[in-house]
Amino acid sequence: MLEMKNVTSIYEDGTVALKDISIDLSKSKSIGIIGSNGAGKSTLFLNFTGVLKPKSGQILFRGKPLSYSKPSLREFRKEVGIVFQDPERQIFFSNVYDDIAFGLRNLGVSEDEIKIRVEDALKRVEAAEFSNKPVHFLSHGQKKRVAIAGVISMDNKVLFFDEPTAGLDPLVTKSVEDILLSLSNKQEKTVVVSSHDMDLIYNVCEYVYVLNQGQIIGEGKVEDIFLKNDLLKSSGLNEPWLVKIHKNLGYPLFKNESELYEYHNRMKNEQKK
Amino acid sequence: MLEMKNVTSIYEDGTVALKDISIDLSKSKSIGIIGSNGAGKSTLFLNFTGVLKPKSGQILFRGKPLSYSKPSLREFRKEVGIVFQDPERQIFFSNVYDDIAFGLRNLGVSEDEIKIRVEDALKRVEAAEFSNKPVHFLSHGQKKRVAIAGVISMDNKVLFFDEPTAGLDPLVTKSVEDILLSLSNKQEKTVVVSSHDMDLIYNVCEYVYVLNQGQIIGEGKVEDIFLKNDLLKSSGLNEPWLVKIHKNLGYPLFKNESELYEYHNRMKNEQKK
Amino acid sequence: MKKIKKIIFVLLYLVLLTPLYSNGMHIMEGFLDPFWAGLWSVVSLPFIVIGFSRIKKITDENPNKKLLLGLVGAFVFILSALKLPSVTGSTSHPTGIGLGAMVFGPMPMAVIGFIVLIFQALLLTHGGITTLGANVFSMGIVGPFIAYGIYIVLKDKNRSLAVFLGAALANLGTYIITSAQLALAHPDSVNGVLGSFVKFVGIFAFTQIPLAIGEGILTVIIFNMLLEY
Amino acid sequence: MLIIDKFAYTNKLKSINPRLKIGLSLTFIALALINKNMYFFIGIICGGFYATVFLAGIPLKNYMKMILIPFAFLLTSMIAILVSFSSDSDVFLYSIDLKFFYGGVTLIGLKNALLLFLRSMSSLVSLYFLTLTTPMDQQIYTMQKLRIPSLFLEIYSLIYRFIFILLEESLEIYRAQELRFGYINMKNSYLSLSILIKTLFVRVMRRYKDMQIVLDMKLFDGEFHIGKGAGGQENA
Repeated sequence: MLEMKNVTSIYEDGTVALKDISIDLSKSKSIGIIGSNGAGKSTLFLNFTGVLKPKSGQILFRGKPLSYSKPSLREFRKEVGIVFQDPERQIFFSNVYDDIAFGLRNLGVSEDEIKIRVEDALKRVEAAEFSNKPVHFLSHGQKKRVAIAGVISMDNKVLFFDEPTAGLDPLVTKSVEDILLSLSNKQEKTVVVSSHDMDLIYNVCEYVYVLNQGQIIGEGKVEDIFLKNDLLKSSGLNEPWLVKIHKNLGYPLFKNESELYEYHNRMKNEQKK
Repeated sequence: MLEMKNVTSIYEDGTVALKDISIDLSKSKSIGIIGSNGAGKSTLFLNFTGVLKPKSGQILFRGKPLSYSKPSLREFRKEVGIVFQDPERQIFFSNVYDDIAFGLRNLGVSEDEIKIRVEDALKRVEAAEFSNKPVHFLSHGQKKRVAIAGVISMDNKVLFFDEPTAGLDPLVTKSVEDILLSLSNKQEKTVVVSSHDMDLIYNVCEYVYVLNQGQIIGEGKVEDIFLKNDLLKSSGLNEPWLVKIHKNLGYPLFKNESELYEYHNRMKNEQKK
Repeated sequence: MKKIKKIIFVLLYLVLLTPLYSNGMHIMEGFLDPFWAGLWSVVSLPFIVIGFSRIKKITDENPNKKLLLGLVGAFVFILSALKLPSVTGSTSHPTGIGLGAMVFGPMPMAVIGFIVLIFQALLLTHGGITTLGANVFSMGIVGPFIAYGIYIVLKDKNRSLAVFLGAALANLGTYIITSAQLALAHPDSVNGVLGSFVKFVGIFAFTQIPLAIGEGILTVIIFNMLLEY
Repeated sequence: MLIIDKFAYTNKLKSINPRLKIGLSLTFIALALINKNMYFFIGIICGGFYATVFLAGIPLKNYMKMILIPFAFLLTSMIAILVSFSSDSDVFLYSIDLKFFYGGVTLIGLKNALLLFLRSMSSLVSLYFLTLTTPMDQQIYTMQKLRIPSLFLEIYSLIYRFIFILLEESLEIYRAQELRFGYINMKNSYLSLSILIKTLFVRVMRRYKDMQIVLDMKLFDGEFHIGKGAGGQENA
């Protein structure tokens, strides 16, 4: 549905930010973009959402090159949303409800419909209990969830998440993980996540692109990518711990920890017999 | 050397931020403070550094209660420093050298002495190679290291780090870990770290306090604390992965991954025999 | 990019020209009787109305500018809550209402000043609702105009001096206008309005003159810093 | 952070109809302005005090601290109004000889000062009742009902939202400077404060740039829709 073909992006000062990048988001419903600080992940997202126009190459949306005229960008963005890292830069209203409703009101959706969708979004990010507090009383994790709700209320087809768990505690991180999983599995959205948290990427994504100094230096299923030692090393990344114990302790590769524990218990029981 | 005794801290509006907290920083050279978003970690640090004055209880410095007069705070802060989470809010100059020298210049240290100390700090955070780039060209990870250098150039005895690795990629996280370890092991500093990254706490800290809703609900050696399931659960935290495989797969508890792999290889070789 | 840099530069410029007023110079709630409260509101009203229509024009052309006005307004409010180190030990109030006058024109800044003064009255209790008109006139209109005028006249001769005088005299101008407003509302029982004016000018001089100088110095430092940037 | 705002959202009268709270406060401020009767002033002060401290539950200590905020202005002005100068000592109730003229207190001056003091206190107490019991979103909602132009309210609401962001930022920058001895003498205080303002300003401009992108992504149609429907306004 959304694809990037041979995109090169250049900063105003002439530095090459992205070099000849091709990414096809139809490869999976949950895609991870990993790379070190400054590898170009944010610039990539800005190109994908039509905020920046590539120097060369194309963004293809439903097979057609993206047009950068205002009306077509507007249509495009009804389908594509992004949650940025810092919630303080995406919340414009002191009132949680008004903020989540903002995008819908811009589209002229009726207030009745808005009410349903805002309340649904609040429920999905588990924000209902603090939704009538003013935003400046909320904690960082709560603001983050409001920002996410503001985007998922739009019911876009493709959702980008830039560092969705940075600065969040383990509990809130887990709840964000759950939101991402349910968006891609149950809601049929395409979810694209960039993160430094390899465990998050491993838990949430199926397909991964590795970005290094503005170039894609590897792509593949998440289980395959994290087995490539050289690739990870040269891009300054590390392995999720489930991969570590696979590589170093000889366990099969599991997608989540409960599978691992089940396997372990099964093996133990078998040995007993 | 620095100790908090029965400290209760109350916000202006009457909300209790910290309740009857006692923490003795002489328990170890590397101390971790863990707890969920909003548990009170930042308020704790501000009380420890004399920025906030507790409602009741005391901060003891070298056995004497901290005095909040300007001159004594000034002496106190020559011994105690803090690195805040967001480097952008603690770097004030566009020139790296000037920024690191800021504190020393305020104290009226001679420029010759400043030069020695700034260069030493730059070396310790491995920032020498980018020290003459303007700050706004630096990556987030590099800025973080400049912020750390600005504090360690003061040669304080006690150093507080608030979320030192938030938003950093795995490689820079590792280098910050190394800085923290070398400060506490080689430089004989007392390092106090608050973080949501349990792996970081496990790798870097010896002794840990668990903060929940403004109260200390557990303390102990890092290996012991992370074995207490109920404690972690009630404070919204999780285990470092080395603890997970100890608990669930029956491995001995190792302090770092290389020890684990060594053990594994030794066992394998023994089995072969 | 060049254009953005220019706008930033111009904005910075105005931060520098931003008059700082002492906390003590906000006329408090209830301090003016209905006649004077009304009169100063009427005097300030045209500036607000014209300013508002300018803002409307600006934001009709580019609605994103609403965001900028919001940010600048909040910035001005924050400056007003910062404490200025002062010789007399008292704390002062940099109210950066002049900020942005060059981008938006001085008139729209009267509206921003107006809103900031409402927030100061409601969130900080500096000033009041009934004295809003008088405070807007002295701080949101006269101050910025003096700063702006002096700067424009002197900047080609000596930039630092222009900045220093612009900031310091705007501060002094505000203080004199406020004193006049107080004197008119509360004439001296023996010497009338003039006597009262002399007393208010005299008594507030203790804090205002050092503050005006302090503000001038601060503004010059920031100005040079922003030029470097 | 801003204590008045905090209490407005947490006080016991929070969910009372805002039009009632605002109407009452403004009425009393207006009455205080036209009134000259001392007992009426004392009545407003006592009533406002009772309503704010006992009905709304604002802690007495915080309340008294807030009352003292405008006192620097009030006391300085009172002195200016109270004391007069004249070459004739007969006009004064009490005077001292200052060689060239007399300085003293006249009966009218005393009466004026006392009335002014009571009037300011009455208005202040009424204003506090409003600000301490009425959350800002209720205030904005009420202004909307009063047909204040929406452009004005949009900018007003945005400023209100951003105040808290910038306040936290400036506080953090200040603390980082203070802990590195940025405010230990006059000279470096000026330098540090300038740096703080510069840093904040640069960050404000960056924020503007970033937020415009978000506006685009949220399909901004030119209007910040405030307090249109449900949510937060149910009790308004």
